[in-house]
Amino acid sequence: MNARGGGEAGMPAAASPANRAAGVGASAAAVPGDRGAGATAAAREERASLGWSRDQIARRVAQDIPNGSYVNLGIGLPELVARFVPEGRSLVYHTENGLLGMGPSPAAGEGDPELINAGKRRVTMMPGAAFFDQATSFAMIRGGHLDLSVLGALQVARNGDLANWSTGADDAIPAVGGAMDLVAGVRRVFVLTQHVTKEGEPKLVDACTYPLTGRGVVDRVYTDLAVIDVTPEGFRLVELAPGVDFGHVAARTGAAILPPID
Amino acid sequence: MNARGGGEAGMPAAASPANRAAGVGASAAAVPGDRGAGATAAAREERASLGWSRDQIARRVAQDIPNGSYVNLGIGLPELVARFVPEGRSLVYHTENGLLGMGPSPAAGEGDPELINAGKRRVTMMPGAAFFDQATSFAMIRGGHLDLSVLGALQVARNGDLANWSTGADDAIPAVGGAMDLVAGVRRVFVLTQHVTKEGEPKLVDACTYPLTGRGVVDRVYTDLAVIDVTPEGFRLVELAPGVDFGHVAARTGAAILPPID
Amino acid sequence: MIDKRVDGAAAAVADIPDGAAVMIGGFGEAGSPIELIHALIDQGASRLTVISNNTGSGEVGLAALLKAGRVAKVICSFPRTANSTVFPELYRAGAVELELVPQGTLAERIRAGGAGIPAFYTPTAVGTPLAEGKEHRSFGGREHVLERGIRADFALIKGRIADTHGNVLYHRTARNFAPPMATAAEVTIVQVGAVVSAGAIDPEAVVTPGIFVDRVVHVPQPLQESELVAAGARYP
Amino acid sequence: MIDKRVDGAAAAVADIPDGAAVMIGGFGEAGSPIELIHALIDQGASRLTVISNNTGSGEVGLAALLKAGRVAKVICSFPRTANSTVFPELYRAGAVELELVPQGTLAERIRAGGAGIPAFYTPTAVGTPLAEGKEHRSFGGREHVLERGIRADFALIKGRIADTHGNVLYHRTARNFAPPMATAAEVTIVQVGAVVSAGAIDPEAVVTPGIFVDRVVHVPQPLQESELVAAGARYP
Repeated sequence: MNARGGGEAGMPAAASPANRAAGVGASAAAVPGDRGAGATAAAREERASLGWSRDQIARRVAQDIPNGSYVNLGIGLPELVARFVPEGRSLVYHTENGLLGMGPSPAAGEGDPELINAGKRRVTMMPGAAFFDQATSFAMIRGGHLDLSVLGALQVARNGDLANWSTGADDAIPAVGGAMDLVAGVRRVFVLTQHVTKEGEPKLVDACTYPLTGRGVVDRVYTDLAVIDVTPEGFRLVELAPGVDFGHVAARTGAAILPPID
Repeated sequence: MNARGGGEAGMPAAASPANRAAGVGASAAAVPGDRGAGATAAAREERASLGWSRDQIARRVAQDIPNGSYVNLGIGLPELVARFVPEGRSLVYHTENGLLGMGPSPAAGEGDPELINAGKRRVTMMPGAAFFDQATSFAMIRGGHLDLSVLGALQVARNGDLANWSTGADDAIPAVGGAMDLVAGVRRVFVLTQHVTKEGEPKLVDACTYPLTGRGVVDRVYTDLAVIDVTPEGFRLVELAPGVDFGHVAARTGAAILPPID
Repeated sequence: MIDKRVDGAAAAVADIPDGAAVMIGGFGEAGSPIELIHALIDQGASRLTVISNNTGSGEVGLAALLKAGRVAKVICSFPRTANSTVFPELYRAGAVELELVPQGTLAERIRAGGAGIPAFYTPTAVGTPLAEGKEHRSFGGREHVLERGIRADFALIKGRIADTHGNVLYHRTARNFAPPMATAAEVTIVQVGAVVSAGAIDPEAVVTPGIFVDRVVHVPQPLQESELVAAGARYP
Repeated sequence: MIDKRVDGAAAAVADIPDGAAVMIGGFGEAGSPIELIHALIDQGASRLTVISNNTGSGEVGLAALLKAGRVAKVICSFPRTANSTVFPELYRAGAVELELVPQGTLAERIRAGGAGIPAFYTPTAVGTPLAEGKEHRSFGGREHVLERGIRADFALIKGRIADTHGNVLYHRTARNFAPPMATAAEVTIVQVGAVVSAGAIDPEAVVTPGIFVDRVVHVPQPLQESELVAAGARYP
């Protein structure tokens, strides 16, 4: 703690990859990802039957969030996590448009058009909530005050690089929102995503081909097939979804993946 | 206005000497200041009888503050200005420790020890007041939102340099407070001071010998003897106190002083 | 008596010139000052630079200002939403310039502009296309980029209540960009649902102190963008 | 249930180690967290770096912490006041180091530290001894100096009311440095006159959101520095 005492840096040390509590095991056989057309078709077919459903992935993420955490849930799939907080835990949800203590969606047709989340959908507020402006909201994010950000992904690279804002297509309207701020500032970044794209392409890759959101920012990835840590040695399996084996995950991962440590 | 539109600078142009509304007249005979011992003794004797009293200087300053101005009054002599706001004008006083809409002192022994001004004296608040933190308060100052700062001085130089925080003495406890922020950020800076020190030394000088508070920051000086503008040509007399003549002021000024323009 | 009330949105925006830089509050529809934007459309100023988090939806409010061809450039973090078609069409046609800024960097640049900070270093966007061409520097062993403060000629924002001094309270997540924008413009114009006399707002609860506000416009029943869009409304 | 209450000032400051950097709120006596400072004196931590606008008066509160020899360095804008003798004596004796910072630069450095901004440029102090040795750079034709964000291990602040989530309201000009300091410390400890349950504070009126606060200590009748000094009090 004293290393930062009176220090001049002002940056949250926890946001750097070096501070991740990543297991460092002996090197293991790396299984190269299979990106061929055959694997693509197979993946598409199996996704309906194998692995976790969207809700199940969200539930699995929720298990890993400590009691009392301040959490920002990205738009879309990550929003599901809020439904599965284990009994007895209290979390405080931050939405970067200016609210701490965000509650669930109101009933359809109800709510306030000026009480919305970052996805511009109506939400509610919990006891102990607070409103604040954008400069303050992103001071929370950039200043390392949030414990966890759960985001979607287009691609995650084995070094923790994340691409989740643009496919770089020529006719795309570029739009970034708060994603780059979240990955730069929040202490831990979880990615919640399908393991492969709709076309069966791996989303976990050696190096991102899409424009980056941040470099070396992802701590852990939750997919329909597995929970996978980003470690200094690259991807390392933490847990397999029921009925999924290591080879299955490895074949659908576009980079080497290490087996669990123990 | 468009020169700053979408600009990148972020700084109030009005705080720079180039923007002062200073008259530019033909050069006039400069009268060098007399800093000899004889003048010192004379000055000490005359101060009691000649020129404006402290209240009169404060009243003279108040005449020059436009209606609706946001004003920060320095600790000590400048605080008197608030007593003399002309009928029909409304000013809003800012105290940098976190209050806009500061009102007069409460009756002796009354007030709130946590409702104080920058001089750490108890004050009151006016209708329409607002409290805010130090970062916000100095954002107001640095961001050019205040119209006027009235400050005391140890020395003012002919180029607008101000020294008002330290005599540079070896055994002094250095303390600066908000003075450097005020002169760097507030749109106009008036100095309210006795024309000479208790020892009869000029406070308006060619170049400050004390450590600076800011470079080229003073717009106008109000003393017991005169009102004097700081212009690109140096000090220029605006107005003499009753019974004081130009030569009297010039003899007590440690730099050339130009006569009024008209 | 200090009284910053202006009689109507038209009067409030009357002096916004062609080519002005205008900050417009709001995140999505929350906090969007639709009446002020519509008055600006009526007023006719063109070649504007608009600084705003989004680009509006449907063909009302900010989207209508764009549709009317008044905006030369947008500085923005997220210029598309579910019902946003105007900006994408203009952008693809090359009719409007876009400076894309991460949302937190946008907020901080505006805050810096208002606070007299000409530039600051941030870790956001390092290693991404949005940091390309920017100065980099390492602090504490971590790369940062240099970002500049932004100021504008005008800010158009929406509040819930203001007093005659211009002290403003907001409504829930409609607060968003309004407080920093109020500090960063030469002229800040706020539309509010209610105007009260000085002294009626608790000094402890003031969000935007009056020093940051120049004009207060009373708009008692503000339009809501999503309702207008659902009704297929267009402006003008 | 989130509940940040800690039972008493002693428990709240128990883990502040020797050599810690500690931000202490207050401008003069307004906002000075005297009970937390006295608990820190009792606790015994030494070689502290204190970041605070002043250095206290008399021989209570911050002045007493200095008098007890616990402070190695002070980062401060104004280390003397009417009744301030402890710091001047220590400073003249070479027993304490002083980093003098203009008040607005101090506030902004703390705000930057809490906001993840490692450094920023400011016009304040250019041309003065306090800018000597610092990096200079011109923006818009004007010189600025580069200043660094400051963080601390602990912040000790005083509020009026907090809820169990750590949302804080302040009392008048006692607010001063508390909100930025709350954001810039690893552990922020607030003493408040009243603690209420979550939901009892209007979310629109919250000044310091609970995310910035780690420990809430109930001090129902806080001591007032000027009264103690007038009574000739000393601590311990």
